[in-house]
Amino acid sequence: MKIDIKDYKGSPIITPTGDIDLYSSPELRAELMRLISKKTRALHVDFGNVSYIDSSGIATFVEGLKNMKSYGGRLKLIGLSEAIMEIFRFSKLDKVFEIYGNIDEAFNS
Amino acid sequence: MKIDIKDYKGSPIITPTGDIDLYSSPELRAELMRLISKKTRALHVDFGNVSYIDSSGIATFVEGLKNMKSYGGRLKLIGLSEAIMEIFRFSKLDKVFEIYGNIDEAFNS
Amino acid sequence: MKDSIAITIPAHPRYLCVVRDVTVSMGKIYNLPETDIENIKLAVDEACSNVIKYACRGDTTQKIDIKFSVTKKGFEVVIDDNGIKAKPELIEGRSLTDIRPGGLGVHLIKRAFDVVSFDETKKKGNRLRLIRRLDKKAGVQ
Amino acid sequence: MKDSIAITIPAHPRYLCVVRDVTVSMGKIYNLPETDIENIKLAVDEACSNVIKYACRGDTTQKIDIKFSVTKKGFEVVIDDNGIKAKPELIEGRSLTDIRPGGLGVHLIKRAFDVVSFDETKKKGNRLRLIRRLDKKAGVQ
Ligand SMILES: Nc1ncnc2c1ncn2[C@@H]1O[C@H](COP(=O)(O)OP(=O)(O)O)[C@@H](O)[C@H]1O
Ligand SMILES: Nc1ncnc2c1ncn2[C@@H]1O[C@H](COP(=O)(O)OP(=O)(O)O)[C@@H](O)[C@H]1O
Repeated sequence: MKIDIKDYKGSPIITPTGDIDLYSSPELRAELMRLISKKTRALHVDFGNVSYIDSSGIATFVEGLKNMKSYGGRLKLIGLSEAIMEIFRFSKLDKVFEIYGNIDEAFNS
Repeated sequence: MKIDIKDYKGSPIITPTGDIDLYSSPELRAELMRLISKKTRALHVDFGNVSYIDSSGIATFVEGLKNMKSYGGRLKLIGLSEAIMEIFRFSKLDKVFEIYGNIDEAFNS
Repeated sequence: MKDSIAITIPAHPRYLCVVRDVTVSMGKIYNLPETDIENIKLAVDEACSNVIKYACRGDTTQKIDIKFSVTKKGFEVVIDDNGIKAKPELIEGRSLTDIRPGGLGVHLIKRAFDVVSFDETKKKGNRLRLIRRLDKKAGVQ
Repeated sequence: MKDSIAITIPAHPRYLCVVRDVTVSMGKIYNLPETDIENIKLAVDEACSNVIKYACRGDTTQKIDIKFSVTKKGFEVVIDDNGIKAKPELIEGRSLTDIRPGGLGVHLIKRAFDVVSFDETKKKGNRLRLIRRLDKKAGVQ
């Protein structure tokens, strides 16, 4: 997994590329927590290049969401493939996360 | 591997899809030999969907070429990826086979 | 050994991708439907992740043996370790309505496999047996 | 077992794709350049194909053990079988200018690996050791 972080209209977009698993999720967690510790108001995660996610990756996002909610921040997930969406649905997390089809939808929400 | 055979302007085009290896090359060989036994004048093999070829696949085409040459037939290979072209080059077979970029080039030759 | 393959990896998360690749390869060889393969891949990853986390506790000098086979029973994956013995009665996923990190792996394993059972007769370490029943369509042609 | 993985397959061509996938996974884990990975994948496939053809002679109840490791020497693949002993002095690719089917595999193996040697001390069957030297860029980060 590689992680790219860009600024888009003043908010960070995190773009992980590759597989998010027990090996790579600690690195993703570190990046998320670094941004969250700065009380980032809105954080976008672009799933467009994520080919796979396991429960350690999901746990990372659940933890990030909980932390952001504590100060009123918003974590937005963008462009989940059908296979990944299916895991969120199965885990009943599709109702818990803000999930958008593309970046503009996420920004305008 | 799957093998598709279509007729194009009166000549057969064989389109294998997937990996050509010791497991799949016997099936490819059977199809080639079936067409060659009918003394097919020109046989086209479209490599566009071939992701991998090993020496058993190469041997299959060398055998096909030898058989076709015996009656003046032509075996034309089309659309080889750079990785596959590289194996033909290494094997000094790029000079032995008729290799074309696309189907029209092959037909007009 | 007929129709079965075995792989041994260090108990290190770095090698989980190899296990996933082998799982997918085996699923394809046995013509499982694509969504089943995806679910099984995730489940095997989750089971091996748990071995790394709970049985081996981060000791990456330990190893994990994974055996894949196709029998009349179905697509079977057996995962062996020499780590700390699990207490199967304590292994439980969280309630899916209780939103917190963790506790999903067990659910994902049970979604993919019809049988999920620890071999209680194994003396040292753990042997987890996972079986997915196959319908007639699957299997080597 | 550190930084090494092992896989056992039946001596059947159907499982060569699994060996290729594992080879690629290991190459990626150890950051080999992409063309090196492609060449190594092909070479390991060729070596296992030869075991199936010449050592096991189509007896698919036999098995092949393949061990991948990364040491100071480089990226090493060791292939073990219990089949008919090879006579290394008789293993020779055809001249590349002599166009005929066959005889390419040995060339493709030697192209990818710096060391290609049979372990003559093995009593039954064969052990082929393949080593590709790595430059400093590769290896686990
Ligand atoms: N192989 C195992 N050995 C011991 N305990 C385990 C094992 N697998 C799971 N568990 C226990 O079951 C719980 C639920 O596992 P799981 O659903 O995978 O979630 P997580 O690992 O994220 O907590 C774990 O927290 C752990 O206590
Ligand atoms: N593992 C092996 N055991 C015995 N003989 C072998 C083995 N590998 C290769 N050979 C011999 O070396 C020759 C060249 O092998 P190779 O270049 O792979 O071409 P091919 O298998 O297409 O003939 C083979 O024809 C065979 O006689």
